[in-house]
Amino acid sequence: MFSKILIANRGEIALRIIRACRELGVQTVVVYSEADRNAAYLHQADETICIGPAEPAESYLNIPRIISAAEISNVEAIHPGYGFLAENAHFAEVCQECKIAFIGPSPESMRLLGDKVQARNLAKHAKVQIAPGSEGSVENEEEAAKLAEKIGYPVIIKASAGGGGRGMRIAHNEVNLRSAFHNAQTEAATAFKNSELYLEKYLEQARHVEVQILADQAGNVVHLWERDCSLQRRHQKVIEETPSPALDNNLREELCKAAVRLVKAANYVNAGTVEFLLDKKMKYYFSEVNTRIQVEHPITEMVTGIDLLKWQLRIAAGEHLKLRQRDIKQQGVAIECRINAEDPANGFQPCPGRIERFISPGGFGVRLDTHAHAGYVISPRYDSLIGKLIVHQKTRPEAIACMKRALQEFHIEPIKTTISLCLEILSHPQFSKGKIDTGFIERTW
Amino acid sequence: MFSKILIANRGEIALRIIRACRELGVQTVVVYSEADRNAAYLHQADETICIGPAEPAESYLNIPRIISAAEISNVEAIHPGYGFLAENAHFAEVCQECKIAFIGPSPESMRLLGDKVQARNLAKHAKVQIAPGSEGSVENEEEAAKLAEKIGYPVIIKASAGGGGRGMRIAHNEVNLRSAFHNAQTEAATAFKNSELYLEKYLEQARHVEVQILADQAGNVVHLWERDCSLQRRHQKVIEETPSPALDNNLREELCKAAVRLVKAANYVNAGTVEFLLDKKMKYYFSEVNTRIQVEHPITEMVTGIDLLKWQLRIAAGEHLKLRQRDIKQQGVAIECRINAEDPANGFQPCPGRIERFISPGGFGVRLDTHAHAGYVISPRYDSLIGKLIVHQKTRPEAIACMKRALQEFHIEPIKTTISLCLEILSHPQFSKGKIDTGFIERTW
Amino acid sequence: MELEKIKELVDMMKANDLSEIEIVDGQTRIMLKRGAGQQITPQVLAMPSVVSPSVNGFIPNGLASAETSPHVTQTPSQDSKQKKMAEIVAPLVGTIYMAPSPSSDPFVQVGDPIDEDQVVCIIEAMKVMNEIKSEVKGTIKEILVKNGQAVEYAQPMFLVEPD
Amino acid sequence: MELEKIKELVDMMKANDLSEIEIVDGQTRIMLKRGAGQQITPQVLAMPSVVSPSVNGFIPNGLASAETSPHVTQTPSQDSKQKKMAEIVAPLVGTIYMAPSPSSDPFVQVGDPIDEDQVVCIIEAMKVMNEIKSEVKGTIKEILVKNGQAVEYAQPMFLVEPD
Repeated sequence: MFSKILIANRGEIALRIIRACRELGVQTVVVYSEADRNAAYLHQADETICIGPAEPAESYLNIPRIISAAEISNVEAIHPGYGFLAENAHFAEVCQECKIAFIGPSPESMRLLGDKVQARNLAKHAKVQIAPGSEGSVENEEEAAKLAEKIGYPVIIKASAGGGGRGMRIAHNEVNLRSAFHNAQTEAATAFKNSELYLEKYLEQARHVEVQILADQAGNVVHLWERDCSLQRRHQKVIEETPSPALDNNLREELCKAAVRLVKAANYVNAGTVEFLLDKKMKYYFSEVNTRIQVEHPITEMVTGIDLLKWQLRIAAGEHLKLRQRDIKQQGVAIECRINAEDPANGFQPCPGRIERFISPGGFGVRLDTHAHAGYVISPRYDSLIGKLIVHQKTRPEAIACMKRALQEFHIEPIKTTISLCLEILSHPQFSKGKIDTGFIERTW
Repeated sequence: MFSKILIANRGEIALRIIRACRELGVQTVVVYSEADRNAAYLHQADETICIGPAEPAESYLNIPRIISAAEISNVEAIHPGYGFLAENAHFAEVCQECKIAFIGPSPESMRLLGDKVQARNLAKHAKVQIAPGSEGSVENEEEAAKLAEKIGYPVIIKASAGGGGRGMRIAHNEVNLRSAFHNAQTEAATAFKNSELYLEKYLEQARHVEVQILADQAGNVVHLWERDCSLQRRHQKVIEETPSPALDNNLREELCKAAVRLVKAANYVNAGTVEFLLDKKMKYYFSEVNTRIQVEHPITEMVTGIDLLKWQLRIAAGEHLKLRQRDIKQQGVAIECRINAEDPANGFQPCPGRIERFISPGGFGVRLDTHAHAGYVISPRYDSLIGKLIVHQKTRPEAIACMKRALQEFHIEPIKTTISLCLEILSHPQFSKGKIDTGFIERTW
Repeated sequence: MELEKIKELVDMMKANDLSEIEIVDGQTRIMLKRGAGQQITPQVLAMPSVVSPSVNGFIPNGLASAETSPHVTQTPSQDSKQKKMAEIVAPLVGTIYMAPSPSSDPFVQVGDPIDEDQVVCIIEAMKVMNEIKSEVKGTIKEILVKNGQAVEYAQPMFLVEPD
Repeated sequence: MELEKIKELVDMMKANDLSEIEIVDGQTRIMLKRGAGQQITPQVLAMPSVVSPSVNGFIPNGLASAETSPHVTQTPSQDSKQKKMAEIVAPLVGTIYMAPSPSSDPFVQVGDPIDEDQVVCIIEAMKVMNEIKSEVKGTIKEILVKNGQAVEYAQPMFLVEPD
């Protein structure tokens, strides 16, 4: 195991990584921007290094500054968390060149899976179903229109280098398509410096189901079952749960095995997530691979009892997976609610500011991952996630009841949060029935 | 299930009961004294009723006021928590007369097990080993001296009606014994209005191991394995863990079966705990039965996945145990640290006052049961327990590592707490080895 | 303490960016706070009082200070800007009855003069009828509870203008 | 209690930037606080400066305000009660070298006059040697770092008395 690593992230995920390190006896160096100077989680690190001002480009996204911090603190590895540089293959490469282990996959598999067109081809190769769509990239409007006619509307145009919903457009007819194509191209060029687009059949009222993977350097791969992340608002996940209430055991097995095939084909190492879309007829299609730890990883930890962060570190340090697939069980049901500093009554506007009152839920079956506390100041500079509330119970109705009472206990003042929205969703009859899809929140609220 | 119950307690256990009720859909009425008027946990109740001033005798110990509150709020049952009236058979009787279910055992079995001499006899009957000692009560110094000579020093004198270390004396020789007998008698008479004493062999460097029991009204009894509560300071538990590192599987089975025999003999109903002392040669002796939920119940919940509070409510409402003994497994290791507002550097003086800064630990494997938060005022009127920090991990070394990092994250200011003491204990090599006994803390700190 | 003076103090605070003023002068205490998100709280305008005053129902954040059974309490009620009022509060939890029997007249009504030790209501607790007596002499100004209602400990029941 | 007296006290507070006054005189007690409840924060005793001053190392609770790479900053250092000091802070994370090579003399020493744009040290980051230049003209009063030491962003390195 490493004796000292650097954490190139902030907030709750930085704290999550510190926790795993402390429990493994690994020393931590945490870099921070001036906006985070007074954050309490920094006290949990063995060392902290200020690397720049608040702007991400000059701190959390600044590779030279982070590498320099790693060099002066003499660490053996860097954990990128999620967001920021976590899926930046160039950063992983620089780490490699500097003889610092990157706690994540190789730059090669990040590049391969980061290119959506290549990833689609890989999936096809690994006999994983993909949505009908373009073979490779689509050159122009004409080609797009022809293809859309063939596979049938609605279709979705995506950027090959895309992510986070940018460079993405849905078209319901040819007129739509032509303008959408043009806009998506411009957006992709701006956002990713790569205007390459591809086209897929758009699945309406689909569910988002993803499979957690762990793969070691010796080529051993296991899955840790699925997470259902269908509750989204503008492509942002709001509530996640596992097991997915939509899958039966056969489909669950099939999906998880497909995910394993795919990451094996990519020579993938470390933790990763294979995302699928599930249509109304329970047909699943490969969507993309996230080559990092996910925000919602705790629900998988709760039902499997396996600490994913510790395994990320162990794998990067060269340890082999000691987990056998048949020993990895889904026990009970786990749900996560993302608590964002946003005002649901006001178009989900971010609500930065000082937290004056913070009463957190606890007790049996409740886990809280947060770096916030009374007195913490939420920076307007970064994303609005201030905590993840996770529950674990034997059955889904018990988990829902437990989450409701935990949300009711959770008081954060005076800033507005998504606690109230989460409570409404959990109380909705469609949610109790498990009958939701990625459009549910936007249709209902 | 009940539709509405009254909670006749305060602080963390009141909140624990509210949580179970909310998850079961049971309405709660929580009584409080004026000292607790502003406590945040009261907001979680459906109704609250102020029953008197701060002094326990005029509020939490005042039976007429509590019953009156139960009557005006029209509840079906009362949960007494622990402490206060929880082991008061008279209170259980008054509830019965008022047609309010008492969430706990019958007054008869409380009386039977509350009398230590009777409980010893019952244990003998049920073929549960008891420490060598007097058959019944010991009348006078002469009789005590004769008996002590026979069983060998050191001996311990206890009050038949005793509890909490009062009316208890250890004697290493006859001179000791004679003065101890006199003092214990006076103390017992004052504390319990009953001067009856009995005498037992005193076990040096013993471990305190207790077995959790659930028994329904149909006579079904299961055990939920043991808890090791050997880490004590002046008979007050400090850290508890399960499984006990001292037991092998045979002894564990034997102990648990003995506990089941005993509570069956007492016609016991609801949750209860059978306490044993384990001597250096791994011989166990029945010590006493606690006829209530224990402070340290969460560690049992963590390893078994069974919510004890919910079962207390179900049993009192007449439901039968659906748990089969063979399905109740100890999975992993759980440890609890009691966080008291006491200053370990200053003779464990209580530290009441306002909490200005409260940063609580969280993350994988961590459970926190507390009613405290930034802004909470700790009353000097009540016991100093402000929270219970519980961890659950696969192995004991992992549980210890997790507890240490959680304690290090826990910041409560400006009041002093036992967090620092717990950290020292967890870092002690004797603790890592599991080689501790009830005298360990007092010998070491 | 004339309101005029307080007004002037407040103006002074505003004009000079003061956040707090506290003035104690013999029996009089004035405390003013301003700004920082907190509102102006002219909390205690207490006058010398015959009965030990407590602050039931108006306890600020923190511990309740009243630890003895408070039976009558001074209150800075909005309805009584001119004259100070006393409260008769419930000394125990239970059901309140305003008359000795369902068919009788109530013990007291608004406007009635009351003497010390005069019964003002009955509180039933555990089937026992407890007669509640006033500890203050004065006039009933307001009745805050209804017949048959549940009352909790220290709940205000009557507002009395002391003689 | 004359209001006049209080007014005078308030003026005195304002004129002298006092944040709190408490006067106890027998039965009388006056307490006045000024300015948002916070403590006295003589944060910026800043003198006119050529370079944009920032408050690195003296950031109060909350968000850092400095968002541009701060190179020189005014500081109310204890060692400089008389004259105001400027700080030269590290513009990037790395290892500091006080001389162009191990065998050379240091770029600057205490007492040396320095010019704007004069190199004061080198910071190595990712194998690149970055020459760090002063943005202030004055005299080196104190060197706060040692050769070969690691520095973080915005860490003060030199105290300079500006001309």
